[in-house]
Amino acid sequence: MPELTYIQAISDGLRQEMRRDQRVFLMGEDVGVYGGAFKVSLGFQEEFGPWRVIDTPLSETAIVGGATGAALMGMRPVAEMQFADFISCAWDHLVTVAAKQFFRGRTPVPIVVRLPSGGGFSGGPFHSQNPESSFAHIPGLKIVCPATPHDAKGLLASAIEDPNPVLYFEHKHLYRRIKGEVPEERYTVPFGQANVHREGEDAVVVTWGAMVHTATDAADELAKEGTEVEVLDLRTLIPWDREKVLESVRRTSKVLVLHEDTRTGGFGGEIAATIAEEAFEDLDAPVMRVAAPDTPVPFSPPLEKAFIPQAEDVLQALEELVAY
Amino acid sequence: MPELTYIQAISDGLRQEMRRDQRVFLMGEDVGVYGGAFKVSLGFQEEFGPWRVIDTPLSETAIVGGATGAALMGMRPVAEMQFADFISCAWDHLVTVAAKQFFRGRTPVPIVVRLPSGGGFSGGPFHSQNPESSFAHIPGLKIVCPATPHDAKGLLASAIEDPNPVLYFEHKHLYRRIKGEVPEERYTVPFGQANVHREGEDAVVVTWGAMVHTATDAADELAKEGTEVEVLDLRTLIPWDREKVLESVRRTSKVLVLHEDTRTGGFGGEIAATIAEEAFEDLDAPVMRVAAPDTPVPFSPPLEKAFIPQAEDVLQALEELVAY
Amino acid sequence: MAVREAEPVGSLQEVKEAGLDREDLLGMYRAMLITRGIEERGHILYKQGKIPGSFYTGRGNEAAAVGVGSAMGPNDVGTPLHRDMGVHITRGVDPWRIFAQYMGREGGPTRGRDGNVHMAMPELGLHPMVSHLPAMLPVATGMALAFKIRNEKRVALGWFGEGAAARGDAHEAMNMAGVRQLPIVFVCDNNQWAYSTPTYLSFPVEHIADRAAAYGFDGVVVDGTDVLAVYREAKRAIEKAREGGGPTLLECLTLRMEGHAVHDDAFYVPKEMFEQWAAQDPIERFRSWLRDHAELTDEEDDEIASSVKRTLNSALEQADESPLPDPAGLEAGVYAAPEDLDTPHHK
Amino acid sequence: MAVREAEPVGSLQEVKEAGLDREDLLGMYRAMLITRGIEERGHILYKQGKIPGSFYTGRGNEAAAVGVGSAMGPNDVGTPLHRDMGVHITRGVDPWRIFAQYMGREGGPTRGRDGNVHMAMPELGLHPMVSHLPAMLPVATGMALAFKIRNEKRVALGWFGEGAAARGDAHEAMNMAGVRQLPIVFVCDNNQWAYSTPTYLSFPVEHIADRAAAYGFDGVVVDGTDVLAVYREAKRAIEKAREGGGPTLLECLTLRMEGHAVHDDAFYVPKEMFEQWAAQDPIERFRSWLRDHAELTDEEDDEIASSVKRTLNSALEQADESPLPDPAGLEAGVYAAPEDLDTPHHK
Ligand SMILES: Cc1ncc(C[n+]2csc(CCOP(=O)(O)OP(=O)(O)O)c2C)c(N)n1
Ligand SMILES: Cc1ncc(C[n+]2csc(CCOP(=O)(O)OP(=O)(O)O)c2C)c(N)n1
Ligand SMILES: [Mg+2]
Ligand SMILES: [Mg+2]
Repeated sequence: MPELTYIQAISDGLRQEMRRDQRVFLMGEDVGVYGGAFKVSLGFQEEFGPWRVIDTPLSETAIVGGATGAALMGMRPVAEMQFADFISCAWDHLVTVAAKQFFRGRTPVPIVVRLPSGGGFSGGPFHSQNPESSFAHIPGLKIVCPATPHDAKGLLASAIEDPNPVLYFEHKHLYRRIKGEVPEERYTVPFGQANVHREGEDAVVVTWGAMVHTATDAADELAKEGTEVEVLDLRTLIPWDREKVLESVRRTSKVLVLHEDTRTGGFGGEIAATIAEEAFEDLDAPVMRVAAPDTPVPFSPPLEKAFIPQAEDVLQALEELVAY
Repeated sequence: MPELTYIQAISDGLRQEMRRDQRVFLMGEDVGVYGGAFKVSLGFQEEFGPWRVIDTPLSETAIVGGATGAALMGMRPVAEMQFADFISCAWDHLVTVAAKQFFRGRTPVPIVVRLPSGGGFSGGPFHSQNPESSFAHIPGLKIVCPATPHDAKGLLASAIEDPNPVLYFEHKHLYRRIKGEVPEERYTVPFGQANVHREGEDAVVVTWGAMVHTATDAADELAKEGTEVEVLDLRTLIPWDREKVLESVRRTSKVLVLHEDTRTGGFGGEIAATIAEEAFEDLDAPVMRVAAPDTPVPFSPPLEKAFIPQAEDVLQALEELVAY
Repeated sequence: MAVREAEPVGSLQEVKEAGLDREDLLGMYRAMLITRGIEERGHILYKQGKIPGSFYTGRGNEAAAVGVGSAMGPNDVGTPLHRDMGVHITRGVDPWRIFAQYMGREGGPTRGRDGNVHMAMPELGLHPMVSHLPAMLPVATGMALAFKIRNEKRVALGWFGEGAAARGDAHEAMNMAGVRQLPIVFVCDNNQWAYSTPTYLSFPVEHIADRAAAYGFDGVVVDGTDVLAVYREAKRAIEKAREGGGPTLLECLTLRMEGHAVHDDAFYVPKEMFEQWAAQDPIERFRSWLRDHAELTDEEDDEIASSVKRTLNSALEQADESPLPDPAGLEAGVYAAPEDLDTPHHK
Repeated sequence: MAVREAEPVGSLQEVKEAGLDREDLLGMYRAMLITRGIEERGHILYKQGKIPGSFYTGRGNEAAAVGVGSAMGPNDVGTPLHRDMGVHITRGVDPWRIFAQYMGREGGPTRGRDGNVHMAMPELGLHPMVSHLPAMLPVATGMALAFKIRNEKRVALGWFGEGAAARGDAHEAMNMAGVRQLPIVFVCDNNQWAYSTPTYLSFPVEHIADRAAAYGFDGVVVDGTDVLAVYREAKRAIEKAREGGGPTLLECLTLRMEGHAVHDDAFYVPKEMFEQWAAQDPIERFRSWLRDHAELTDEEDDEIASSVKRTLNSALEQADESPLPDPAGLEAGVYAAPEDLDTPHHK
């Protein structure tokens, strides 16, 4: 099996879907000639032509609203936001139109919005955000956050296949940092199935996206002291795999919920609250959360480092948790 | 002290602030001649003139963005959304500009956005929402949800005084349904101080907005069986009164978190998670949550009734909780 | 002025050239009567407490809605709004479904999930509006984009009010449609008021259609009380779009003849304005035209009127038999399953 | 065409009539040199790894930025963008603050909270941009609204790119400003590319300024490489706004002479386009003009150049002495306290 970077897996996966299904097309700013800000669609316009790889004006509302309309006409649009941060400009269209259309009118809206998200390279307050929690609160949307090249490709195929609006958060800091084996043939990774990224019995970290790797680094470090921590990668937030999370909690009795986004009102609260409600009797320690502090994402390296949860932060929290 | 309805309290409070401070002005759709969709500003334009009670075009972005600009120039804008639901059209301006401006540039953005929110009268998916949870996740915004006429006036004064962007959620279903004593003179209700709306020692319901009354109805019902439940009204979500919540939880050992908005990713998760983390040892039962199911707000009365938490739902949950 | 102001329609000959025979004309007339009839009855139902929530009508807009709806081709699609009941009727929605919608019954197109005119039947090429105006314009643009990508000779119609034209959605949709020369017609229901807001507080130019120039396409203003002129202009715009000529902004000028919704008595609208526009009531106007040019007789007119009445009576009955929705199905309806995609209109 | 295309500036006489004396002219020249100098040095710093994140320049836009900035009155305000370093310089920002900003130091206007040109000094009447383009236009409109409410003779300037003009924010801001005749000038940096997107894929009309007609105000296109023509047109528009004449859309036509940001080699821009516009480099152009019309000598020019160099050298040094921000203060800076309102510019 070939080793691909996370971004190659996305690119290959998208190309495969577009080859497979004429209805799939890509639209966004600079996705054509330029190949997208991160070059995910490099060469696509040559292969698929300018009407399946559409360079749009700088118009997030028209992009997402337009994708919705095209989907209603039977297409399978994939819309690219140049950075996930800019999805704020299309918030209304996702929340008001796409999320509620099927409930109201029984017409599915099979769109995928690709969202290069996350920090770690001094992108500052507007090029580093992880806005998945805000959307995870909106019934009607599905939220996907792959952590590995394998999942990036398989979840993208599932997202395109899914008859609902799917927000596909691709973490920029994983783009070229993470490599892994990715089958060449098409496959799907189903939504709502968490993945045990690292095994362990002494505690579990529930997380997703880039933090899967941060958690693993911390767990590997802790393993040197003989403590084995499971890292459970949710893969998708909506739907999220309550069963597997609760099973892990019941098994390990100690849980840390970790995310890169800010703490208050983040999706970690939902997970922690669910655990507290459903596995109360099985807990040997309070459900801990590690997340970014409640500030915009700062630009300057020492500030950004303090903002984004680091392996040391997770390690420290795990030590506390295990010692509880 | 005069008895006022909730909406009169808002109206009187706003008028008082505008009389007191020349810098305060109101802008929004139909707020002038018409007095606003709910008549909060009826007669204001006569008193304050068309440049302090400004009828805007149907432009939520320009309203909220404009309020931000005016605030930066030293004004104290109060922007009215015709319904809270329409704030989705200004999401970007609140999240991207207003919320982050002080952090980045050290220039405060003292704006208030008034948001007639909530359901209970067949307003359907677009005139019934409670979008406070989405915003409560955004660092830089403050979130206010008065439940009584007294608090409506006092929190509005605090909101206008506050140097930060404040989202002021006024619950439509309380407008004319709830009456209470409201001092004529100006006063403020500070942010971040929860209010014991009803006393009780056997359990506590943590809630806000219209649900304070639903919880009280349920608690009154339960009192007939000799069980006394405290109803703790948060009043403001950001900041929220962690101390008082934790104190109540420690005292009663049993807690129900209740909100009208949908469950998954709602702010109730944050509260429940915090309790589970900070008061783990004091709990005699899992933290329960009662909230709307994860659907858009349905229009038809039987559906809406099933959607919005009713006193019976709360009662049933409390009985379970108390019996745990 | 950049926009073209369309002439009124005169003779039957002219109309025939536009492709309408007498039956078509009577069909349009009937659609206008049904449209108004539904809304009048809805109003009564509302006052009787049988319609929950709020209630909106398009009184004064019947010609604009029916005129545009009639000009659409069978495979064209659109996103009509709260003043455009006539579009639904013209496209063939059975009136009982609308009453069922009003009353929150299972038989309404949204099965009680949404209310009032927030509905449409996709199998007839119409897609339901959302409250947030004019959010359906970018959606309509996307529909047109799909046709362009697939090289289909279909046209999308996106409706918007002159008030909502102030919102960014209108701009992004029109700009993108202009850049890509998409097969779309933007139909502005300019009824001169946006709730209580007069046009001069909504936009600072004479016509909304003046904006078309900013997007590189044509703007046309038509008297929205003249159903035949609306039809002619809509047809032109639609066929132009179909043939690759790009978008048109078609502004139908009317007056909103009632309050914004039932609760609003429209005190802010000058009385003379109502009087002036009442004198050109679209239905009366079309009736006289039919008498003068198409030999509509009293008997025929009466017969149409009673057939409309019968239709509405039985529609009401049928709607009333439709049950209220069962809350048990609420949560299951949020996400689509793969098989939900297998619909003819969603190809 | 609806918009006015401004003439180039010719003689010193003309310039004097516009209110500029020789010292002003040399000040503008110096500001352009500093602007370019900062960005050139920034580029080097970036390549040396001393600037985190990304790095943007406004090469080619120095005349447009300095021309407009110079035309602003002392109490006017504005929201310049990532190509408008010249505005900051013209308004008096000390260059070391900008280097400190680039490098994420405590001494930058955002104290390391934000990076690159996402900064401004409110005490000089400038307010920091956000990435989301053109979100600062509604904000600038609100500033103008404040002036109108308070009856102050101040003007707000809102900058935007020709690409970002496609977004709804531009529309809502201009429409509201038009409806209320606010004292604002909308300045379009039309540098012909939005990242890799050429103008014909961003908007379907000849000039962005064509849109002004849709909002009931004037549109002007000016050659953005001619600092004096820009100054003259900006001055006119600003004074018109100040006197109650309402908004103007001023489009400054330039070419973005480098990639979108450092990582972009602009392979998609035709080589001839760069060559053509390189021939009218705004700084070279102004230098020749000063030689021809204002007796700029080689000695004087050299002296200015070395003074600019000295300024930049010491600015860099000073910036480098500024510490990195302390994470301990991060969380405290999110919400303002009442006393944060007590600033002169925030009256
Ligand atoms: C984004 C948004 N803001 C506010 C409203 C509330 N609202 C409903 S209709 C209306 C007036 C619309 O005016 P116009 O576009 O002219 O349409 P009309 O109702 O006159 O047909 C308003 C303000 C809304 N529906 N959507
Ligand atoms: C809302 C939004 N979407 C996308 C981007 C990413 N982006 C940054 S600059 C740019 C191009 C802007 O073009 P233009 O407005 O012409 O300004 P220029 O950079 O050419 O000066 C894009 C797409 C953004 N900043 N904001
Ligand atoms: Mg209207
Ligand atoms: Mg540009």
